[in-house]
Amino acid sequence: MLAIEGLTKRFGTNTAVDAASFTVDEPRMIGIIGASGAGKSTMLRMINRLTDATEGRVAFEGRDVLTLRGKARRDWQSDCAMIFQQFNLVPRLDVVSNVLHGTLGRRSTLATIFNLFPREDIHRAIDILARLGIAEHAAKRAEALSGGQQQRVAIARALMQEPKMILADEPIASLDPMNAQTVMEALRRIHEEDGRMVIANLHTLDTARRYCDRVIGMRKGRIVFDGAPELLTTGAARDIYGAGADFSEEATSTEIREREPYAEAALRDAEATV
Amino acid sequence: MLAIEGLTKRFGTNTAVDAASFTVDEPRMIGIIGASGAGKSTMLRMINRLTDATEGRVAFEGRDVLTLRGKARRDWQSDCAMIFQQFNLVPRLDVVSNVLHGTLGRRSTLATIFNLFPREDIHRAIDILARLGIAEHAAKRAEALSGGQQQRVAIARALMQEPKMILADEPIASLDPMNAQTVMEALRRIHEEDGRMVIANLHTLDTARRYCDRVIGMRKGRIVFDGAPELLTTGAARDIYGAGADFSEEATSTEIREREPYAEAALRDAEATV
Amino acid sequence: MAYVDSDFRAHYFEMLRRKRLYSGIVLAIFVLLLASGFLLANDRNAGGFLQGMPQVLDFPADVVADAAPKVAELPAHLVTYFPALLETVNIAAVSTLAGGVLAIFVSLLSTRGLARFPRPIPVFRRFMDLCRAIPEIVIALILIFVLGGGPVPAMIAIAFHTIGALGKLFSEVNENADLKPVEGLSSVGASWMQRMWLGVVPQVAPNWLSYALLRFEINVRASAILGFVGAGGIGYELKNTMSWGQGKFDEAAAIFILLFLTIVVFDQLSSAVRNRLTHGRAVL
Amino acid sequence: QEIDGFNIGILGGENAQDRLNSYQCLADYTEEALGVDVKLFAPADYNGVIQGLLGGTIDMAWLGASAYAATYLSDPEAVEPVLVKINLDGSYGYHSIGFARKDADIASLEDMEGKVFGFGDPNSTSGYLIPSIEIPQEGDAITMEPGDYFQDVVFTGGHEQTIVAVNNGDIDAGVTWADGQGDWADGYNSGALRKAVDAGLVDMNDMVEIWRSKPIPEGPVVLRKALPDEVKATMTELVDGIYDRDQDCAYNIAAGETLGFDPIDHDAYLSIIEARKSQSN
Amino acid sequence: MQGTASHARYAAAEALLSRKRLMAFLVPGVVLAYLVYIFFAFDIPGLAQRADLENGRTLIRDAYSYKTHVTRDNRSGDVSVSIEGERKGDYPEGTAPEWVALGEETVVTLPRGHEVRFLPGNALVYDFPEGDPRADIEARIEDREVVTDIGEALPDHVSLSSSRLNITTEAGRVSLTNNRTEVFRYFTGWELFFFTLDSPYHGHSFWSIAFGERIDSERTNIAGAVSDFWNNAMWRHKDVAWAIFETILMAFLGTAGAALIALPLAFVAARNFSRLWAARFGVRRIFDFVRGVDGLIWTIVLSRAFGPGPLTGALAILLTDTGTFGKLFSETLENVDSKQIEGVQSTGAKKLQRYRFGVIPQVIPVFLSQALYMLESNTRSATIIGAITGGGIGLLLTQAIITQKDWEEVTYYIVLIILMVMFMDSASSWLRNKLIRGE
Ligand SMILES: Nc1ncnc2c1ncn2[C@@H]1O[C@H](COP(=O)(O)OP(=O)(O)OP(=O)(O)O)[C@@H](O)[C@H]1O
Ligand SMILES: Nc1ncnc2c1ncn2[C@@H]1O[C@H](COP(=O)(O)OP(=O)(O)OP(=O)(O)O)[C@@H](O)[C@H]1O
Ligand SMILES: [Mg+2]
Ligand SMILES: [Mg+2]
Repeated sequence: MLAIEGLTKRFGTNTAVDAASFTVDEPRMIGIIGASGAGKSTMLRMINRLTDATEGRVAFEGRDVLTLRGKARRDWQSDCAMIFQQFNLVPRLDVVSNVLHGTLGRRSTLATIFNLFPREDIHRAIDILARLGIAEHAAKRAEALSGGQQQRVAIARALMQEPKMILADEPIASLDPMNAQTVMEALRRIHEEDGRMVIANLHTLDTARRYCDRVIGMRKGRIVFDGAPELLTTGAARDIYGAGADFSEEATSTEIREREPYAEAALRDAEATV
Repeated sequence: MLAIEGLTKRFGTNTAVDAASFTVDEPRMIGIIGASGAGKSTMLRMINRLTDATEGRVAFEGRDVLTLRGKARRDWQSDCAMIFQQFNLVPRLDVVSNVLHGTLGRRSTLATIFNLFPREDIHRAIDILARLGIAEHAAKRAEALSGGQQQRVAIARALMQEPKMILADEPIASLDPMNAQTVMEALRRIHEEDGRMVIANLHTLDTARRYCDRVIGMRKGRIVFDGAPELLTTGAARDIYGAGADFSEEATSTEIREREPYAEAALRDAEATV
Repeated sequence: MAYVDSDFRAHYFEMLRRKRLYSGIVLAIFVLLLASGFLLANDRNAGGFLQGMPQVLDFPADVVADAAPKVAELPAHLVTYFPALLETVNIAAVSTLAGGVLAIFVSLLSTRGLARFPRPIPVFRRFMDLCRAIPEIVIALILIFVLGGGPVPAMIAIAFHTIGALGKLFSEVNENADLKPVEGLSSVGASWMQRMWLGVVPQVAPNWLSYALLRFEINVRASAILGFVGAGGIGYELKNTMSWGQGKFDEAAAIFILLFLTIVVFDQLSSAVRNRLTHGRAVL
Repeated sequence: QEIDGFNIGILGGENAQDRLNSYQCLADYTEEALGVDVKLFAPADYNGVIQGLLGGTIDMAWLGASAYAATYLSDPEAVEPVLVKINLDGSYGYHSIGFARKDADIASLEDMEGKVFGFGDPNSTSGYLIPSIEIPQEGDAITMEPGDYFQDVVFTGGHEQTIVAVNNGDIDAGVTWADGQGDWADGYNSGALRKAVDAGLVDMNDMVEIWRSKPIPEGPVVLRKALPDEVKATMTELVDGIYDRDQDCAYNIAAGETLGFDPIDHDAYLSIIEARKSQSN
Repeated sequence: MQGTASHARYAAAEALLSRKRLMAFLVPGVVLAYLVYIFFAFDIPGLAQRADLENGRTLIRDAYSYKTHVTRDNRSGDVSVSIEGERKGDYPEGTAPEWVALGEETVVTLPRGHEVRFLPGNALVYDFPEGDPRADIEARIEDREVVTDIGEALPDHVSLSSSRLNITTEAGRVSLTNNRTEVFRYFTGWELFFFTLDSPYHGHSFWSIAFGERIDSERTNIAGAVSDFWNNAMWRHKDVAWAIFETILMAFLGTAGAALIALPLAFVAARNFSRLWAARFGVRRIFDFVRGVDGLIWTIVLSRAFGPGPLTGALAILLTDTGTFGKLFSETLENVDSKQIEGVQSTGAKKLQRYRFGVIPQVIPVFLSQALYMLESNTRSATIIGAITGGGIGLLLTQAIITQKDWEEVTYYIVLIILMVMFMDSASSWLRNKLIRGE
């Protein structure tokens, strides 16, 4: 249903995404991993048409995504929801309004400007919020919520779009582990219950392994790994992160275990001086 | 040399420091720990005379600190340097000028107003900066420095005062672990090499244990612990932080080791759902 | 550790010397400009500063001397001139409103990252500069020539200036707006208007409103002044009574009191509202 | 008694810079006669000059009769009138002329009922003071209260503005000054209308005269009373003799054809002062 | 999930959104109602009828064109040519531009084949070109009356009374009265902008002045040209330059003076620096007062004491701005970062030293930037204040507008004012960057 061929993006001389190709035949939960700057965000942004591609083709159920213009392009964006690392909600607006923004692509500009959202949309928004367990915050301002709650509002907005596909750009990178888990679980549940395709950029191997059906690894703009999470050995990870033999998986983990030796060293120093 | 007796500070009905008493006989490095709002900052500020005490006595080498007025009080402040969590430097002035502020208490108002500091003071300021390893930044503006460097400038300003005692109010709370270590080591070295007394508010047990000769624990304005770091058992820490039986030392640690069990639990959950 | 690279010292002293020199020069130039400018202005003036100082209060004294015995008529004058005051305030309000709305569009169109069309950004910016540079009185006088006297020329003139002044402030606010919500809205397929209205306006509206209130206060003053050149309102009345002099100072005093109170009231009102907007709960 | 400078105030009517240029000859003669620095000032309206005279920063000016009255009423000790301009026929009066557009079908004040009437500057004798007193005497129904007989009564700000406003149809009729001699088509021999015609601002064929005041005494050249007597004498003599000395300069200063200046004193303006008092609150 | 709880939530969300919807309609509704009120209060419908587009057209035409007068004095019969009919634009006696043929019968050629001839006996003929449907016009003065060959029905382009004839066509304008016969021909451009007719450099190109042979034997070309340009009697570049300078001078003196006066007073008015409630209240009310009375009114008040001139304008700006700065500065002082002061205080610094090192370094850049911002805005105020009493470019501009004839000068002044304000704007932001970013 999604076919990407030779997708390329160049910023000046810097090639952010370099002839990436892959196809997805049925709704899957896909994780994209790679070091910072590997081109993960750029790829998702091109698929959603937030950024224009330099070359290549993206086809979704027969639609030639990259050539869409104007209304057709906005329709595509409304079919292809996007979730961001920083949530990208309107912080000063209440939660329901933020969720209702998911329908903007479909409603007339004038009506939305005067806040004329149909009643059933409002009900649906509440239902979605309830499903994500944050219905009681519906009337609060988005900025008053915790990070994990805000990300769930963003997911609610995405669901409101009734999208065929959800793109998530490092959805848990700014969350603490507790919230990260809630959010990843929500995404997984949506994938399973609604059968929507989910493509998520992730920055830790363990998250990708835990939640995804398929993992794509990128390095310097190229796809260097594509397979089931079980195939993601330490060797494969080394290739993706371009690390040497001293690579240890923890270097990409959110758990900051590596600080321990340091603290011990400091203690030894301190004892030496005392 | 320092004797504190029944020191009390009330803000309205709220008693920030409640009849605190302790004595220090020889220059020591002392850590004060306690939960937020325990009254640590207020205590140091009373000793430096930045805040007036409500009751009690502070005696330092025979001086009755709390009754000092005018010149005598300023002399005391110049003998008793203070280091702040937010560094409290003048960000737009260059590093040397900031360090030279340490001499304000001793120099004539007129000369200093016109920025006329004696040449030997400037030399000494640069020497101190060199000792703290930041002489190359001497001509930069303070705001251009990193947090750890700024805190070292603050320490340099304190040393410039040639104080008998250095008070440090959470000197490393706004620093990352790397910088925190540098700053704590600098304080420790000053204590050891110059034999100056150092009293530091700290918000983590391990830092206090690592660097201090003696630890004072405060809770709700009262001193509830006073002893060698080795005596600071988990039980004692529980008393200080007012935690229940589920208290684990990591809750106050800067090292985020406690997240591990949590992540593991998440993994188990995730496996269950998939 | 005892070793200190003497370079640092030399470097620092060099910097100290240069800084002292520069600030000395700047200070000297400033003092020189101020002194010579003052002497020049003093010389070109009909009356000198020193001779004039003792007489500073003569004019107010005249006004009071003329108005005081007729203080009983003051309330009547206040009533007489109230409609003119209303006109002045209306001029300010309409021009702030119209200029503010246009400023919103121009500022959005000239902010990088928000502009509908990125290319003409410099055009819109120059346009704002131009609007700001032309004093209201110039536009008002020309429009009075074409449109005849009355409030409309003043309104257009002030609105024109307001576009420039508010446009600049607004676009500074816009530049600090967080683009993430806008991107979020783009990703759902929102149009430009929707992105601006739902993504940008909620963020910046309190600041816009605060600046617009400040401008309104300034515009009340500006519209009173334009009355001096025939644009109607309280300024026109004030000028006529003031220049009549002895004999109508009681009316002048009444108008002055009205005008002054209005300015103070709006000043206080707008700073109270602005304080609430920036510190307290926002209204949107 | 010494003076260290002499300031001459000039009233409106032209481009500020043109005014300064017209008076430059007088400034030069004065400098020569007094041996001190002479400065010319051209404030935007009557009030600027009046304030200067009252405050003692302006030493000499040629005022309108009403402006003199205003100065006198504010401070009788401030200035004294010394000279007055003489017309070509030897008189020293002029008229306030009410006029309207010919195509507006207004021939007299009767036709003005319900129309807009315009004054010039409130400190002008012919542009406000005299007509505001004499026009209501023309008919029982006529008052100067806006919205009463006239639909509205406005101040245009000055003679030029009144002429332009009538010509443009902004107001239906207005008043301005003229000597009332010579042809209407030329805008008379001198006065604001003549200047407007000379400047190509109006075509007198489009205008009609609808009212004319009784003769108004020409405004005086005044000197500050506090000036040393010999300075006053020198300046009086200088201006008095300017027509014989330099006709061009006299033309420039007098804003038109003139026979020069003659002495005058305060008594000539008593009626104007009374008129002004009656218009004050 | 379908239960009372979710119904309550639906209701709450709907209520929230209908509240927002109400606001979304209410605010524009109120604004609209207000605008409708204004529409009638300001009599906008009547505006269209009051507006005189002809005036607008004259203005625009005059802004980029000038007229040359060819005048015959009907008493003496002398013909003179002058630009804009001003004495300083006179062609020297007996000379004329090439489109005027002086002689027994003076022929004035107008564009598009129109022609006017002055005949002896105070008569004139207006010749329309071949093929023009309008009939030629002949007129003369007889017994102090205008006599013409035009019949009863006056064509549109003619205005006639017994004492005056006016012909206005697209080619020019002619008037005939007892005293004078005049022809006006319009040209594009600002004539005599560089040199007046009496200057030897008039009509020479820039190139020939800069590099050509010496034109006036007395002076070098450059010096002569610069001096003639500078002293141009028509455009008066020297006076205009002085007026601009005077305007900037007023703004500078007013702003700098106000900043210096407001600086100490602001400390008295700031809550965190002044213990005396009464002093604080008093100073604040003084600030409000001088600010509330506008600069313009101060100009009138001060003109009694100081008379007209730039000093009066500068003092008026100074008074108003003392209020503005006082308010701004004291607000800045109330927002100072107390950490820095505390840092200095903890070393045992005296009060003065605390101000010097804890307060001054953080507020000076803010004050400076506020003052520089006001400098630019005061340049505009100085223009306006000058227009009313003080002097400077504002006076020149308003007087030129009020007399309503020299629109090209008005245009010139407006361009200069815009350039001046823009210059002050960029100068002040340059200074801001220089003084605040880099020391
Ligand atoms: N707007 C842009 N202009 C220029 N270069 C860009 C732009 N956006 C991204 N790049 C460059 O493209 C490359 C890929 O960036 P991208 O953000 O896609 O990486 P990423 O894998 O998402 O990394 P991260 O984990 O840091 O988000 C980087 O080198 C980046 O500097
Ligand atoms: N200026 C003040 N006015 C009123 N109450 C104050 C003031 N300063 C401190 N307090 C109160 O005194 C108590 C002790 O505060 P203090 O800052 O000394 O605690 P702390 O131990 O330093 O805490 P933290 O770790 O948060 O810095 C708190 O309850 C605080 O709210
Ligand atoms: Mg990314
Ligand atoms: Mg604290």
